[in-house]
Amino acid sequence: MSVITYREAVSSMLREALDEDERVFLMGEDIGPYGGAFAVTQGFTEKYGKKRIKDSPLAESVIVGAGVGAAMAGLRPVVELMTINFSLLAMDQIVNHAAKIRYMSGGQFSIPLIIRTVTGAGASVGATHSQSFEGWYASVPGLTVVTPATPSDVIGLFRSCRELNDPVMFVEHILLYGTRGEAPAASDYRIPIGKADVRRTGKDITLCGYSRMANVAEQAAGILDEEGIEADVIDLRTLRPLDSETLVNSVKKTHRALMVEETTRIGGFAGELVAQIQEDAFDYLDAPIARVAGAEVPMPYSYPLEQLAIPSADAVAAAARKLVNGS
Amino acid sequence: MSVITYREAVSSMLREALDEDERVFLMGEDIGPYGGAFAVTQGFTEKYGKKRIKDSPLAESVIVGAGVGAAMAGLRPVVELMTINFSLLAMDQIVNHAAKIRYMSGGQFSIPLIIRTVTGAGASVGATHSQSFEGWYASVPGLTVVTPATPSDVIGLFRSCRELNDPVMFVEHILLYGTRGEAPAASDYRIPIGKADVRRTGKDITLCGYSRMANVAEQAAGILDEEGIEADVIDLRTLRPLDSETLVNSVKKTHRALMVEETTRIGGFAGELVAQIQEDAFDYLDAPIARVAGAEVPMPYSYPLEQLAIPSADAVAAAARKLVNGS
Amino acid sequence: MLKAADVPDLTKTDLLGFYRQMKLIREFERESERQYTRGNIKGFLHVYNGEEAIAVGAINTLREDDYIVTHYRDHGQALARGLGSNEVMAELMGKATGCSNGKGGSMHLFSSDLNFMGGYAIVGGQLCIAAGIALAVQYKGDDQVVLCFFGDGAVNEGEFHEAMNLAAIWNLPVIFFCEHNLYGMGASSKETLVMWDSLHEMAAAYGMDRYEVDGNDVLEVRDLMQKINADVRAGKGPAFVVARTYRLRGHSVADPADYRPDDEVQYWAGQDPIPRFREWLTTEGIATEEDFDEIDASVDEQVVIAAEFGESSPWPDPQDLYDGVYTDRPTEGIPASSN
Amino acid sequence: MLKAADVPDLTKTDLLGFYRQMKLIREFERESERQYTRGNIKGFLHVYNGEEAIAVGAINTLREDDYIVTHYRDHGQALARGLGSNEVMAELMGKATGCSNGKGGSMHLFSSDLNFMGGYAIVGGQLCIAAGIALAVQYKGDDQVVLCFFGDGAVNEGEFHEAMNLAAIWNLPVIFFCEHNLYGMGASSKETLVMWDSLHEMAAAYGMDRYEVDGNDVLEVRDLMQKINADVRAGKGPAFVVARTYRLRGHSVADPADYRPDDEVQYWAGQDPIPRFREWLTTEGIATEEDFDEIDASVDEQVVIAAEFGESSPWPDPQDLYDGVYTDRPTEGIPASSN
Ligand SMILES: Cc1ncc(C[n+]2csc(CCOP(=O)(O)OP(=O)(O)O)c2C)c(N)n1
Ligand SMILES: Cc1ncc(C[n+]2csc(CCOP(=O)(O)OP(=O)(O)O)c2C)c(N)n1
Ligand SMILES: [Mg+2]
Ligand SMILES: [Mg+2]
Repeated sequence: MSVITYREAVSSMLREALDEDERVFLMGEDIGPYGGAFAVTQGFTEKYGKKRIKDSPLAESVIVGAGVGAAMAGLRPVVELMTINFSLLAMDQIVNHAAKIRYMSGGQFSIPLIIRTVTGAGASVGATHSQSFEGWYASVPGLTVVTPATPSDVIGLFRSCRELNDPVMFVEHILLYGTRGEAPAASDYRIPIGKADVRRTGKDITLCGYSRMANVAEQAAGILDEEGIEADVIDLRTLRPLDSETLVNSVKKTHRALMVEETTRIGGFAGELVAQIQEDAFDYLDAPIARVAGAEVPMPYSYPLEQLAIPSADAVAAAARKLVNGS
Repeated sequence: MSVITYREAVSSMLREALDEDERVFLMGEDIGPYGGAFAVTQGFTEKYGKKRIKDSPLAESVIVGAGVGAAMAGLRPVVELMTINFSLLAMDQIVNHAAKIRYMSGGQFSIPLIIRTVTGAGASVGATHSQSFEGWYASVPGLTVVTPATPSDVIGLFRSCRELNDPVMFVEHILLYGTRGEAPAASDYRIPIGKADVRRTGKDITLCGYSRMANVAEQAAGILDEEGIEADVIDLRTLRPLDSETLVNSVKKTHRALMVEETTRIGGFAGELVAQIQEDAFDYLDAPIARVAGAEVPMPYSYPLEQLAIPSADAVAAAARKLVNGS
Repeated sequence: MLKAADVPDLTKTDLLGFYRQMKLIREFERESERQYTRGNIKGFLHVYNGEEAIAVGAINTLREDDYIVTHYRDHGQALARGLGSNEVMAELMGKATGCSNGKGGSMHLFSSDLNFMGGYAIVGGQLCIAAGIALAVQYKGDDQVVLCFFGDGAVNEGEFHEAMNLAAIWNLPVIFFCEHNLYGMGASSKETLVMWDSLHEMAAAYGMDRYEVDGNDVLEVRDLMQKINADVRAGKGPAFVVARTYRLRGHSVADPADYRPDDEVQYWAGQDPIPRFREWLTTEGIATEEDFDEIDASVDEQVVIAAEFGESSPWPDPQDLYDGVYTDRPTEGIPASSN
Repeated sequence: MLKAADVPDLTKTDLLGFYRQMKLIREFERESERQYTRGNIKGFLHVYNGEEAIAVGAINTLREDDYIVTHYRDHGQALARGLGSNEVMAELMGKATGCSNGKGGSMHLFSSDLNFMGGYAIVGGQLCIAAGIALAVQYKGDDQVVLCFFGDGAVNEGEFHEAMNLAAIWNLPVIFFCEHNLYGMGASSKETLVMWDSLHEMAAAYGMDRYEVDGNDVLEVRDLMQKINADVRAGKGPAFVVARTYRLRGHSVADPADYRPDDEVQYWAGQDPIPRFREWLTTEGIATEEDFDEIDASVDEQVVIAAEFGESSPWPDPQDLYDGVYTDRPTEGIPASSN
């Protein structure tokens, strides 16, 4: 088994898509000669040419809108929004168009479009560049939202996303590109869309996260383990459709749950998770479901402040400890 | 006490703002000679002139962005986004700019900007024109989000919003303009921002909603009352800041809670309410907190389908009954 | 004004066909306003009265495999493209037999069979989608053109700029067709666009071919569009067309449009494309009163049938509410009752 | 190239002042790159090397009460406007003494005292804000001008179009100043804008006054801006200025910029505004080597002091995390511990 980086995983999936399917092309800002803001498409223009690697103008709305149109006309575009912060400028195309055209047309047009984008804080790039909007997209009927946290999840989920015929938000995390992990052995490895991953099992508490926070939750579980607290760690992997079944079953076993989320707490997606857990596992709960989330502020640039604002493994462990020891 | 419509309440508050404060001006699409898409600014241009009633080009981003700039330069703009559906085109200015400039500037610049917009479904205007995004805005630090459901709440909340020095999303509901209610007697009537309204009290269950759904919850309470089920009905009135205290105290009394929301369920703001209630009233809950929300689809145009997709008083009453009778 | 001799390729049948389509659109809209008043059509209703020459003149120059994208004022383009008046009327009524199964409504007409890629209700949004369809045509090495309709109001939107710029820099086969009726809802373009009186020149900013045409003259529109289609099909890149026209009615049926100066309204009433074309057909000796009477009668009949079809059509099945959100899976949270 | 005689209003002190500001910006950026390598500056760092003549030439024509809005490449404009090099460096380091209290960082410099309304990191967004500030000036009947900087990449954004259109139709006192350095990050403007070589002409679409200038010639920039300020101040409406220039470094310090052709890089290296101005000052007999040595030394000293100030400044207090979200109330969810 070979070890690869998250970045290599994304790159390899894009190459595979380009190699396997003539209908696939990439479009986005600086994905050409520049190689992508996160160096994911290095050398792509040389290999695939400008026809398939479309370095677009700096215009988010038309990047997504043109992807929607091309998808309606039979292609399978993979467009890139450099970061999810800029997706706000394309939100009309994503929410009012991509997500609704199939339904509004009475099912006549499908939109097989993959929108890759980058979420997350921690890169010291300030309030306008450190946000996490994947939860908003996960609330939109018509969209599919995936949030891979490891190289093999990138691979397994991207392949499955390519088989969908509806718009996908494929949300990568800014701090994960350099992280390493084992590449799946099977060349056709796939992860079903809407299936959470149980990263680790334990009887005392359920820690649930997605994207980078799934890794943070797993680290926290490691800390807790040394104290004799055994945690189930669940990586949702897909926010829409949501695998509440796996989450709920875990809580029915552990009777305690802690949701870990990077975005600010109020109105975050974790609220949805809490709601579903208590709807389906009410009688199993020994304590309120807790949440650890980002501080309720625009992200500050200053390093120590930013570190305070992002959930850490220690903060998660502390919250879990409190939940288990009831103090 | 005089009875006025919700529309008249909004108009009167805009007139009051224009009369009392030279720094106030209105800007938006068709607010001039056309009188506003919902006839709220009829005759305003004649009365106040073009300088203060700025009929803007059809360009949502600059409508809000110009409001932000004008606010930074000492004015107190009240801008209108014709409906919240189009606010997606202004979201960069609302979320990346209006909400963050104060914090990013180290507190040097405040943005006293009121953004009026219209939310809601039920007007048979289809998927792109029937959405409710106020929950998204309520998750953004730096914003204040109010959702008046009655004429007197429009009046009391608007006056309080004018006293704020930070950006406000003043969210009106498309189906409420024609509804009537008593105008507050006091000419300086104000409702504190972040204070929920207990519309009705009962011991058996807490029904909580905001905007039009607060009214629907109240109707449902009427239905339930005839069956001997007494409900507390809470209208949040403000989503950010959120008055969870009033909500939690109600649930501590009734031991059962049902959240009513117009937007689609998954990832809606009701999840936040559920999370906070169970965090603070866990031991008081006799049943899972339930939610009644919009159907998980883009809003269909077809009348009978749209009616099925929107929470009705009957649906709310049915869910409440189930919760109380435990079946 | 063209003479009959200027359009030798058009037979009497073709010309009367244009007249009939324009007349059909007009009467269809009259009927839809009646149906709206009767409550059979709900929500917004934006009629096309006065702009018929544009849809008919432009769309009849397209090939069957060309693409059309338009805005919410879309009944005229749909009918000119050949969507059935029954299916369009049924859609306006939200019936299961509608061209979008009642899900889209008046502002969201679609027909995949006719490459009618949709009416869109977010002003400006469809220009981006049109650019993308054109991108697909270019990518596949095909030679279709994409005809994208929008109004003068849409020119104010950022999405107009982004789509125009992308189409220009990538030389995409798309025709951006602006129905310049002087108003965006209640706002006069004179107060929202400095270039309102030479709007086509805005395309110079993108180095794009640009044209202005009398949008109330069906033959002028057709003539220009034939030339443009040929250029665009030949790979000469996108074009921007501004057709000067006027809404004979308000923005929507709810709008009395009293913000418009009387003389302006008067002037344009005199420019009504249907009487103009009818007069032309007469003076050019192409058609007689009998021809018109016959056509008008058949149009009236078709419209009556459409109304009856719509009214007698069934509502969508309640279960349809949950259908069609995704191609690959059912949507979330379908209540057990409706499974 | 202007001669000394063409700028009679400028004293030797003025001219050497320009030289000093340009030199200060250059050395400040060199130091900030060093600090970045040492890990004292994090995140993105977009330096201004090569574009100094723009900030210095343009901003020195403004009145104290005029407004400046700019993009994330904002160190040069901030220093030219008179923000302290200590406070700017401290901001780059995220220290409490920074001009935005360490909250904003390199891309978000602000100074309310100097009407420096901010550096903005969402490309194109600040044009809308600049239009709004100009709207306030007009509304109050004042005569300030608003100077808004952005890059050629920003011209692609929808917000550029919306802001230009609004400013034009409302005759707002704003100068949209495009720092046309041929690239938007890694994308050559030749491949994103058809009009890249006559970018100022895009303003014709808004009927706006428009100008192109050599952005590497501080006196040319100043000369043009004096004329434009006067017009805008006099109520003649907005203007669009395109200054041709070049980034001597990559987009950010993380960017090797190897996507740029050598000859292009070579050519522009020869256009470096600082040696150019220094040579001019020499040939025009205004300054001597001694003058330059003296200035350069004082600049170096100032930069060293700025670095020391930044490094020795304290981090913001942890409690600051929750301050400044709202004017009127504390933000939500402040952990008890930090109350
Ligand atoms: C983004 C957006 N903003 C506002 C509206 C509301 N609205 C619907 S149509 C319209 C006017 C459009 O005018 P124009 O583009 O000229 O088309 P016309 O109605 O004249 O055919 C407006 C403002 C909308 N649908 N979408
Ligand atoms: C809306 C948005 N899209 C993308 C980015 C990423 N980005 C930051 S700077 C930049 C290039 C801007 O180029 P230009 O406007 O020419 O300014 P320059 O860097 O050349 O000074 C890009 C694409 C962003 N910050 N905002
Ligand atoms: Mg119009
Ligand atoms: Mg540039």
